[in-house]
Order: sequence, then structure tokens, then C-alpha cells
Amino acid sequence: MTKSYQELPLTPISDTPSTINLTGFWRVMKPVVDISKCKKCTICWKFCPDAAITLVDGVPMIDLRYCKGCGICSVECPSKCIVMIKEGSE
Amino acid sequence: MVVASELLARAAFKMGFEVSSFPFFGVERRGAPVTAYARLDIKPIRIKSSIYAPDYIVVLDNSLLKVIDVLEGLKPGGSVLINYPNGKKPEGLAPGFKYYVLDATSIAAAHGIGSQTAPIVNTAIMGGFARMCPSIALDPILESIRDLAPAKEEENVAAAREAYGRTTEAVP
Amino acid sequence: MALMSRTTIPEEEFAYPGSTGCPGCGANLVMRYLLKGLGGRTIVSIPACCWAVMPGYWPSNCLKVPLLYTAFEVTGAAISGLRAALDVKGVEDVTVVGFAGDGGTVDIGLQALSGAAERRTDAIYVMYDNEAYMNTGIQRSGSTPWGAWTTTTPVGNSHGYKHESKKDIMAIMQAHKIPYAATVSPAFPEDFIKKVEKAKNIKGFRFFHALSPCPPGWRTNPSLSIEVARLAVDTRIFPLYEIEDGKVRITRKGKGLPIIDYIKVQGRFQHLTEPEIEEMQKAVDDAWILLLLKESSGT
Amino acid sequence: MRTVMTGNYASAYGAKLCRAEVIAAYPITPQTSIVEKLAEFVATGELKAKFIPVESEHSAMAACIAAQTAGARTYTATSSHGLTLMHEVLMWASGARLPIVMTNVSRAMAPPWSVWVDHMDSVAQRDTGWLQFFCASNQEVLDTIIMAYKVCESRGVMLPAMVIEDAFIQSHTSEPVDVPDQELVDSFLPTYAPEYKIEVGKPMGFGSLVKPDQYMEFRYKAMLGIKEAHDRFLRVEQEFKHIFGREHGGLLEEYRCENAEVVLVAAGSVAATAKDVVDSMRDKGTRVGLARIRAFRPFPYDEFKSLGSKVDGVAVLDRSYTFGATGAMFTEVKAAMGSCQKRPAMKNYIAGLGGRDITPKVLEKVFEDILMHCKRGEESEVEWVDVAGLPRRWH
Repeated sequence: MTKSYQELPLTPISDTPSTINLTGFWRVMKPVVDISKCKKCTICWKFCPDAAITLVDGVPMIDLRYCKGCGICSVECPSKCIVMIKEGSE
Repeated sequence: MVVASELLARAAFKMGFEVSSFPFFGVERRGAPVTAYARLDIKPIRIKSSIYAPDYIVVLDNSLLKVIDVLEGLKPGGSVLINYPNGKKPEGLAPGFKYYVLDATSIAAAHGIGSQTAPIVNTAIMGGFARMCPSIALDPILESIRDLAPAKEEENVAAAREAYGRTTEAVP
Repeated sequence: MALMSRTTIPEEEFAYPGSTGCPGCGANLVMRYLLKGLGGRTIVSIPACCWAVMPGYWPSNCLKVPLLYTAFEVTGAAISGLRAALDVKGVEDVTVVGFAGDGGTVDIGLQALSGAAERRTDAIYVMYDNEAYMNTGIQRSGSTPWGAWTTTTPVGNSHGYKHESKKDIMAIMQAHKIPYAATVSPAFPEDFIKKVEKAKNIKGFRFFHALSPCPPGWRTNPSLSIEVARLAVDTRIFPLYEIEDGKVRITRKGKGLPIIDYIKVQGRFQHLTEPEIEEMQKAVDDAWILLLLKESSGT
Repeated sequence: MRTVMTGNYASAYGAKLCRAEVIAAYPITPQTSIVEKLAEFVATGELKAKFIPVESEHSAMAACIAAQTAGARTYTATSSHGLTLMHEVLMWASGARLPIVMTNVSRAMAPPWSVWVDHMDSVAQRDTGWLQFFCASNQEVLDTIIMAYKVCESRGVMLPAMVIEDAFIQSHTSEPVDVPDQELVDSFLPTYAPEYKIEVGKPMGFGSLVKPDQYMEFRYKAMLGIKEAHDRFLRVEQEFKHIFGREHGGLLEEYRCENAEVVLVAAGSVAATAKDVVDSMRDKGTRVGLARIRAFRPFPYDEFKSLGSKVDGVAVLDRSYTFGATGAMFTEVKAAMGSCQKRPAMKNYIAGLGGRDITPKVLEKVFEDILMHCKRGEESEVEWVDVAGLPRRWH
């Protein structure tokens, strides 16, 4: 929605967290985590370019609203507990 | 040269004149001939163009007399002050003007201003100017020297004072 | 909470999800690790580059620190201005960061960078190096490696590719006699953040050269961004080292793998013939020996 | 305190009196004595500021932009090639709504190389969103810097300003200048306190990417800012007069334009000379006047429109040239007067490029020419003044 000029600051000052951008829509492949195999090494969290993984007791929670499906977590996971599947194939 | 015109402008300003002084706007390197100008008036000076018909001309380097027409544009009856070696009389001076001579180089050297081989004559010559020009007094010149001199204030003042006393009129 | 202690890098995040970087973008990780090392009292200046776009369209900001967007070539000047303003206002304990791409650093921004370094500007400059003008669509930069395809070094009948070697920005910075410079890689975040934490406590001009894999520009699978960055270190194409007060110290020797391992996973090198790869290997070997010599000689 | 100083020192004293906090500058003839003086003020502690000796004019402006965004009052000075090198970041400064004040010592562009005055450099920046003020005396230079900060920093404006001195004719000419007391300037110009600034703890991005659906609204706001600058300047100058006891004539200074048959439009130092010429011609019974452009941006359209309906002829002297068109000031004046009920005869005089002296004699001839032009009822035209090879003699 275009804002009226009266509503705008003088110059574009960005003050809204980028969580307004639901970049999960970009995804072609989707990560699926097999928690039973997870060794809680946190490597997937460490290497996520989008900060889309949070750790819950050391186990990754991938926020699919933002995950772009790059697959780095899947490649780097030493326990091979994250697999990439085609979006919408479940 | 630029300093000389600045000294004159400041001295005149101290005497209540409106002033404007400026160098010839060149890009010459050190040692090349330069020209500087000053305007004095009792009312504010607005004109910004160059000076083509001066009332007074000051020649700091007499070797220029042979090279260029230093009197160009001088108003009829105008006055010229020339830095010239003591005891020698400038030759070939055009009639119709008043001439003053002063050995500013020797005076500056005697007071240790600049080096012995290249004395700086700015301050001494302005002492002579106060002698030549009835509108300008010596004291404001000396005060301006004190304002502007980066070093050797009193030597410069003494040189100007001596120059004032040793400026003589030369008859063509 | 005991399980949390297993993370090998600081947990606090200074990046929000929702950045508009490409999938698998190395530059996202470079920023993420940098801010983990520096913390929240940081102001980042970003010129035209991928990172001018990645925080998202106005009013989106994917970072939890303030950003100053600037023209392409001015990062060195902008951080000088920020630092001067903070100093004059008496604001202390703020790290000023210039965060620019390789083109904005080694090409169009080199003058301002050199000026800021020469003036001993108290700031950290990070060059995230994706080895070409990626934001504009993969055109060669002075930081593009020899042999790489880009859209302005196309591969055709005359066998074009970049025939000039990559500018050695670390050597350029070393020549400025700055107190600290280091290379960092997103594949080694612990090494990365350790260097950042060290640099944070040094006063003066500090420089980071961060390799930043770019899946679209390097023609790599996005899932391999960490792997390819790791291979760059292990093949010694991109050695990890630091220069502290002029002294070189290699922080990770790498495995010394053949460079073919690094280049075979990247589409931008696929046209190279065996002799060309050998030539490239020789250049890498020579550079590595030179680096070892620099380290052992303390220069 | 009234003293004698050059236009460049007037600029430096102006910036000092305004307590500029960050000064970033790069030397260029004939601007150098401004930054030398400021560097000296900073070194001696007379001015509590940071001086950044940047490596180019482009960086000078970029550093000012960053510092101003962080809430510091900034100042820089440049000339000709330095100004045109800044072009990109000049636009950045205005788009970012930063009230930076800069002196430009207006100097010709090369080639041919020239260090002397003309307005090509300044005029070429007319679309950058900067307020542009031409000055006719060193006093005006100093006063305009003080007024410019006040105008630019007002909430409704928030745009940068360029205070223009003519190369050498002002930059290196010493004149009497009244340097006001610091306390008076402090009472006139409050500390810079912007609505937004970049600071830790506030994770805001300044100057981010805006989509086509929102870009124009930001531009519209900048336009409102410079529009507001027009009235704001007039009010600020009245306030200035109240405190300092002098003014310089608004955005368009009319000098003896009442009942004038023709007026000369000019900007910068030549307009000061022109006042003498107007006086001497008036003494001889010729009804002439001078309209001195102080603000080229915002351009005083309304003032010109009302002037246009009062006179028969208008001579516009441009000290620059817009290739493929007319002099830029002429273009504007003509546009402003185009809607006058009775349009005056108009002619454009291109003069004084690259430091060519514009003498009182030349200005007299311009007046005589425009008077003839009115009588002949000719359409507008452009004439280059004092060009060897052209038939007309101007001296």
C-alpha cells in the first residue's frame, strides 16, 4: 500500500524488522528434520545464512516462513538428519 | 607584493577608509612578477573589476622598469614609488608624473628581513608609501605591520619607519 | 540451558530472518558472524552492493543495528564522517563498520578506502568478496580471479575469461601499515568471530577480507556455499591469516588439496583446460609459499 | 568587530561562528585559504570540531553526509572541478535531507584550464536539490552562511545549501567585514537537533531502497522543502536583521528598480559593480535598475514575475552558458516573466567566462544595448559579450 507523502518521514528510514518479508515463498526445496537422528551439534543453526533456524534445547527449529531452501543445513549436518524434499511433495 | 597591498588596505581601514585589496589573480610560482591592487574610498566600495587607471603605483622590483610599462594607465599627475638603489637616479622617467625613490632593499637587509641575498621589502616600501601618499599616515601602516607580520614584528616596523624618513622625490 | 553451551559461536543474533539475499548467500553469513563478534553497539555503513538490497525494501531492515546506506565509492569517507561525528558528540564504545563488496572496495571505492586507512580512521572495514559485481549481474571486478567466467569476461570462440589476476587487497592494506587485517571465511565461523573480537579491541583502522560464496555468480549449488568456502581454504586459494602490526600469522593451514577440488564445483571455471588449471595451481602454490615466507620472516 | 578580510576568511569565520562540528575538505584553488583557516581554528582549539583531511571532494561531501546523519553540524568548501566531482553526492545530501552548508568558490571548468571566476560549476548543480546563494560582498558571504544554517535546519526545509563566492574577485579580495559576536550568533542559531539521526540502540536504516510505488512521495516532500525555503529565508533574514542590524535584500535584491525602464539581472560580484553603474547612469538621467539574484535555488519566480510587469526591458547577464540552450539564469527569468501581462523585451548576455573582467564600461554598454533592444522591439536573443572575432566592441 502506497503511503501518502504526509505519512512518510523526510527520507526513507527503515525501522521495521525484515520479518515482514516472508521469503519462505521463494523456496523450491524444503528441509525436513528427523529429530530422532539429531545430535544437537548446532551446525545447521550456525551455517544458516538467513538466521531462519532457532535452537530449542539444541534441536533445530526451521522457520519455514523465512527458510529459502538453500539446503546448506542439509549438506553440513554431520548426522544427515536434514533432507531436502521438493516443496509440496509431502 | 600581496602583503604590501594588504598592509595598505588595513592601514587605510584603520584611518576610517573603506578599502578593497586584491592580488592579480594569477597562478605564478614563487619569484615570478606579481601585481596587487588596492582601492580606498570614503564610501563603501562596490566595484569588483580590476584597476586600470590607478592614482598611485608602487614598484618593488626596479628590474621590471626595463621589461614592462609599469606606468600603464597611471592617471595624469599620478605618483610612482620605486624601490631603487641609493644614490642612483632612475633614468628615462616619463614626464607628467611625480616620482619617489627609496632603497627599500638595503633597509630591509639592514633590519634582517628576509635573507641578505633576497630581502623582503614589503614592509619597508609601505613606509615609503605613507611618505608619498598624503592620505595615508605612517602610524596605521606600522600598526598593520604588527597585525600581519608573522615574525620579526619590530624589525619590520623599524624598517618601515626608516623607509618613511628616507623616501625622496626624484625629478625626471 | 546446558545444551545451549554446545554452540561454538555467540548465540545472540543481530540479524532477522527475511533478508532478501539469494538462497545460500555467503554475504548474509559474513554479516551475521561479524555482528555476533561485534555486538549491538555497532553502526554499519553500506554502499551500493548486494547488501544495499538485502535488508529489504523500505521500511524493512534485517539487522538489529543502525545502517547508513551510501553511494558506491564512499565507504571509507562515510565511516570517517561517522567516527568524527561520534567523537565530536562524545559518544564512546561504538564500533563503526564499513561493509562493502569487492567492487566497492578494490575498484570504485579504493581511493576512499585508502584515504580512511591512511588517516588511521578508527573503524572496521569489511570487504565481502563475491569476486565480481554480483548485484548488477555478475560483471568482472578487480577482485575476480584469473580464469573465471563473468558476463563481461564471456567464454567464446577466442576462449575468453578473466585473463588478469585478482587484486591482492590484503597486501594493499598491509602497505597502509594498519594495525590489523585478516582474511575470514564463512566456513570457519569460530576463526572468523575470534578475529572480529580481537579487532574490536584494537584502535585505528582494521580490515577484513571475507570470502563470500555467491551461488548465482559462481554457478554453484546454493547448498554448497559452505563447502565451497571450505574448499577455498583447504586448496589454499583463500588462506586464512591475519596481519597484526605488520606481522603475518596464518590461522589455518588448510589441507593443501588440489585446486581442481575447488573449481570443479563451480560453473564459472568449467571452461578451463587442463594446462590452464595447472597454471592456476602453480599461481596458488607460489602465493602460498610467499605467504609462508611472510609468516616466517615476520613481515 | 569590523575588520578587513578576504571572502575566503569570511567563509571560514562564518563556519566557525556557526560552530560547525565536523569539517571535511579537500584543497582546490581558490578555496584553499578557507580550509587552511578552519584547520587552524581546529588546531588552536578556537573551534571545537573534527577536521577530516579527506582524499577528494567526493569524499569530503560523503564524510559530511555521514557525519550529519549522525547528528553533527557539518561544513565543507570547494570549487569548480571539486564541486562537479561531488555532483553525485550532492544529490545524496539533499535526498537524505541533510542541512549541510558548503561554500563554493565559483570557478570556470576546464578545458581550457582556468582558475578564474565564472558560474559554470555552480549553475551545473542547479538540479541537485541544494539551495544556492550567490553573494556580492564578503560581508554577505559570512552572513549568508549563518542564515543558511538557520534556513536549512528548520524542520520544514531540511536541505543543504551552497554559499557561492566568485573565484579571486571575492575569495582573495580583502574588504571590511563585520564579524558578529559569538553570543549573538548563538542566540540566532540554536544547536543542530534533527528529528532523526543514526545512533546505536536505534536499528534504523538511512536511505534504503524504495519501490516505484513510494519513490515519488519522498521526492514530493523534498520539493515541499525547497518551496518552504523561499519564505523561510525571507523570515530568517528579517530575524537576522533584527539581531545583527543588516540585511542583503531577500532572494532577489532590487536596486533602484522603481520606475526603471530596463533592469539588469545578474548574480555574484558583477552585481556589486553593477550598482555603481546604475548610480552613474541614473545620475545622467537614464532610468535603469539592477535585479540581483541572491537565491538561484529556490528561484525567486514570483519576485521576477512582479518585476517583469513593471519594466520595458530586461538584460540577463549569465556568467555561464548552457550549451544548446541559453544562459541558465536567462531561461529561468524568461520562464518567470512569461506569464506577465505585458512581457518586457529580454536579452541574454553571456559575459565574464573564465575570469574575463566585466568592467563598468561593459555593463554600461549592456544597459545601452538593452535600451536599444526595447526600442527596436526585438525578440529575445543571446549575445556573447566581449569575444574577440565578433563584430561588436565592448570597451
